[in-house]
Amino acid sequence: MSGALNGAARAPAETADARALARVVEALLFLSTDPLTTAELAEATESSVQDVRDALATLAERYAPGVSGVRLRELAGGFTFASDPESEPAARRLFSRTRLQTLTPAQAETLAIVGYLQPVSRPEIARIRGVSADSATATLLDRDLIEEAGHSQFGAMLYRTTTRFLKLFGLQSLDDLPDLAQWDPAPEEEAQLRERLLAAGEARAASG
Amino acid sequence: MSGALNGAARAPAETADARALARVVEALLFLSTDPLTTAELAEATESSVQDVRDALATLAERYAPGVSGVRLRELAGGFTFASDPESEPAARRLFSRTRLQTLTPAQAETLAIVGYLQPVSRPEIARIRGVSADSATATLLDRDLIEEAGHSQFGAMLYRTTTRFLKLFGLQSLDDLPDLAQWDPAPEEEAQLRERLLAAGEARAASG
Amino acid sequence: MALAAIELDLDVFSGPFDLLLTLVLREEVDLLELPLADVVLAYLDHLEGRGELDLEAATEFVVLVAALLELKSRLMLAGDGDEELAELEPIEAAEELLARMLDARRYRSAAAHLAQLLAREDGVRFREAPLPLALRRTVIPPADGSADAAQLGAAIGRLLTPPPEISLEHVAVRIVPVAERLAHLRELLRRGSFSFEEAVAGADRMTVAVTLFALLELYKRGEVDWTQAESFGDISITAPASAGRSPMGASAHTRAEGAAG
Repeated sequence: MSGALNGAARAPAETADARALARVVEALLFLSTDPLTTAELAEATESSVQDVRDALATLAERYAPGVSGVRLRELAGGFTFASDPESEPAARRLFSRTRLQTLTPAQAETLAIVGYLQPVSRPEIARIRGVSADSATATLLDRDLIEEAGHSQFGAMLYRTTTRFLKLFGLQSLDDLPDLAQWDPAPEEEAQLRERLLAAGEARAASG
Repeated sequence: MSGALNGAARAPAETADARALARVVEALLFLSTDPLTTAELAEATESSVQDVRDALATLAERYAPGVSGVRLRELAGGFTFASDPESEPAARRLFSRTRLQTLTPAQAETLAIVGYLQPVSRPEIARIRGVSADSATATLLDRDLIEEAGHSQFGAMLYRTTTRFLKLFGLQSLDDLPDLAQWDPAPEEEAQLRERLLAAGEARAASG
Repeated sequence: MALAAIELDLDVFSGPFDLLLTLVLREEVDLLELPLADVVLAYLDHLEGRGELDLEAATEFVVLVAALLELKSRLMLAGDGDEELAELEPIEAAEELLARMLDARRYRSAAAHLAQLLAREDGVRFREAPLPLALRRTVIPPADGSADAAQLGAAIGRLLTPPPEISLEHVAVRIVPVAERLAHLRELLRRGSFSFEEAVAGADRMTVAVTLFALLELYKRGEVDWTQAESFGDISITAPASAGRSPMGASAHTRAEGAAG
C-alpha cells in the first residue's frame, strides 16, 4: 500500500534529488542480472557512494519483507533484487524452468573444495575426494557455479567459483565461508584415529 | 479489463490476503521475462481474475511514475515491469561500460586455436584444450570474432576468424599473427603445429 | 525376475536397485554415504516376501553387492595412492592416511554446510531477463587494434606445453629413512643424555614421527632409556642404566632393520 511507502520516507529520501536517485538505483538493480556494487551504482548515477547508500536504505524499506514480494539483498559483494520465498509455490506453477536443484553429495563436495582452495585443478580435487571429480566438475561448470581460471604450472585447468555461486548460496563474499578448522576433530579423537591407523599399518607390514 | 490500472481498488488491498496476493503477483512480474496475462497470474496464484486485477491496481500505485524507478505497464494483453525512462542515461553508463570486456582465458585460448589452425572444428578445439569449448565458441561467434566455415569431412562444423578479429587485434592479415618461437617450448620439433597441439592436449587429458 | 524389482528406501536414495547402480556409477549417489548393509537387508526382505529363492537373481545380487563393497572399501582407503602408501613405513602411511582422512572430512563437512546454505535460500529466485533492446544497442565494441595479439601467441605456447610427468609431487610425502634418524639419535647419545625436543628441533612433522619411531626401535634394542614426566611433556633420553638389559627378540630386529633399509 502506498501508506507504507510514504511512511518510509526518512531523512535521506526527503529531498526531491534523493528520491530521484533512489528511483534510478531501483531501476538499475531491476535491470541488472548481476549484483551491483555501491561504487558501480555511484559511477552510473554520477553520485557519491554515500548518496547511493542512502538510496539503498530507502529501497530496503520499500522492499522490506511483508511490504513487497521482492527483496533487496546484499550478495556477492553487491546489491540485487530477489523474489521473496513466499512466492515460490506460485513461481513453480508459472515457470516451467526450475530453479537450481539440490546438489548431489559429490557435487557439493567438489564445490566446497573449489570454494576453499580456488584456484584448484581437477586432479587436486580428485586427490582430496579420493575419487574422480570429472562428472561433478562438468555439472558445476554447466550450472555456472564454477568457471575456468587459467592453467596451473603443470598445465591442468584451474577452477574457481562464480558470482552466481555467491548469489545462489546467499553469500556476500568467499570470506563468509566458515573456517575449515571448525570441522577438525578434537585432539583426542585425532590421536585415537592415528593410533588405529598405525596399528592397522603395522599389522599390514607384519603380514606382508 | 479496462480500469485495472486506475487506482479505484483500494479497499481490497486492506485485507491481509489481498496484500499477500499483491506481493506474490509483484514477485511473479519481477521474475518473468515476458508480460503475464491476468489469466496466467490467476492460475499461478490460485486466485480469481478479479482478485488479480485488484492486486495489479495496488501494484500500479506502488509502481507509479515518480514513486518508483520501475513501472507497471500493460502491454499486448499482459502486464510487465519495465524501467522508467528517467533511468536510461544511468543505465547506458552502467551497461555499456560492463560490456567492454576483455577476453576470458578460455575465450583467448579458443580464439588462438582458431587463429593459428583455421579452419578447425569444435571437437578438435575441445581435444586441444582438454575441456569443452562450447561456451567460449558461442561467445566468440556472438562477438563476431570467429565464424562458421563449412563442415569437415566428418560433418563437424568448422570455424575461422573474421575480419573483425583482424581489426580488433590490429592485424593486416593472418600472416601477422605473432611468431610462436618465443612461446614454443620445443620449436625444434618437426611435427605440424596442429599435431603437436593435439598431442599435448591429449597428454593433459590423460594426466587428469 | 529382475533385481530392478527390489525397491529401496534409504536416506540417500529411494527407488529401484538397478537405478541405484546407475546413479552410483555416474557418481550421482555417493557410495561412501550408502549403507550397503541396508541394501542387503532390503534384499532379504524382498526374498522373504516372495517366499522362494531365484538362484540366478540371488547370484547376480551377491556379485553386484560384492562389487559395490569392493568399490566402497577402495574409496574409503583413498584409492589412487595405494601403491605409494604400500611403500611407506607404517608410521608414515598412518600419518599420510590420517592427513587424507582429516582433509576429506573437512570438505565433506564444508559440503554439508553449503547444502544448508542452499536450503536456506530455497524459494529465492533472481530476475534473469535480458536487457531491454534500447539498452542492448548501446554496447560499445572494443576499439580496433585495442587487443594484443601477443596473448594469442602466449595461449598457444601454453597449449603446446606437455604436462609434466603426473604431478604426485604435491601429494607425495617426503621419505625420511629410519636409518638416518637412528644414526642421528646414536650420535646425540654419544654426547650423553638429551631431550626429544632437542633431537627434533626445527624438524617437520614427518621427521618428528619417524624420529619417535627410531627412538622406539633403539629402546627395543636396549640402546636407550627414556622418561616422560607427564603426558605430552618432553621426553628425556639417556643411555641405559644397566648395559645388561636384553633386547626384545631377534625377529623384531630383523624386521625393523629390513624396514629401515
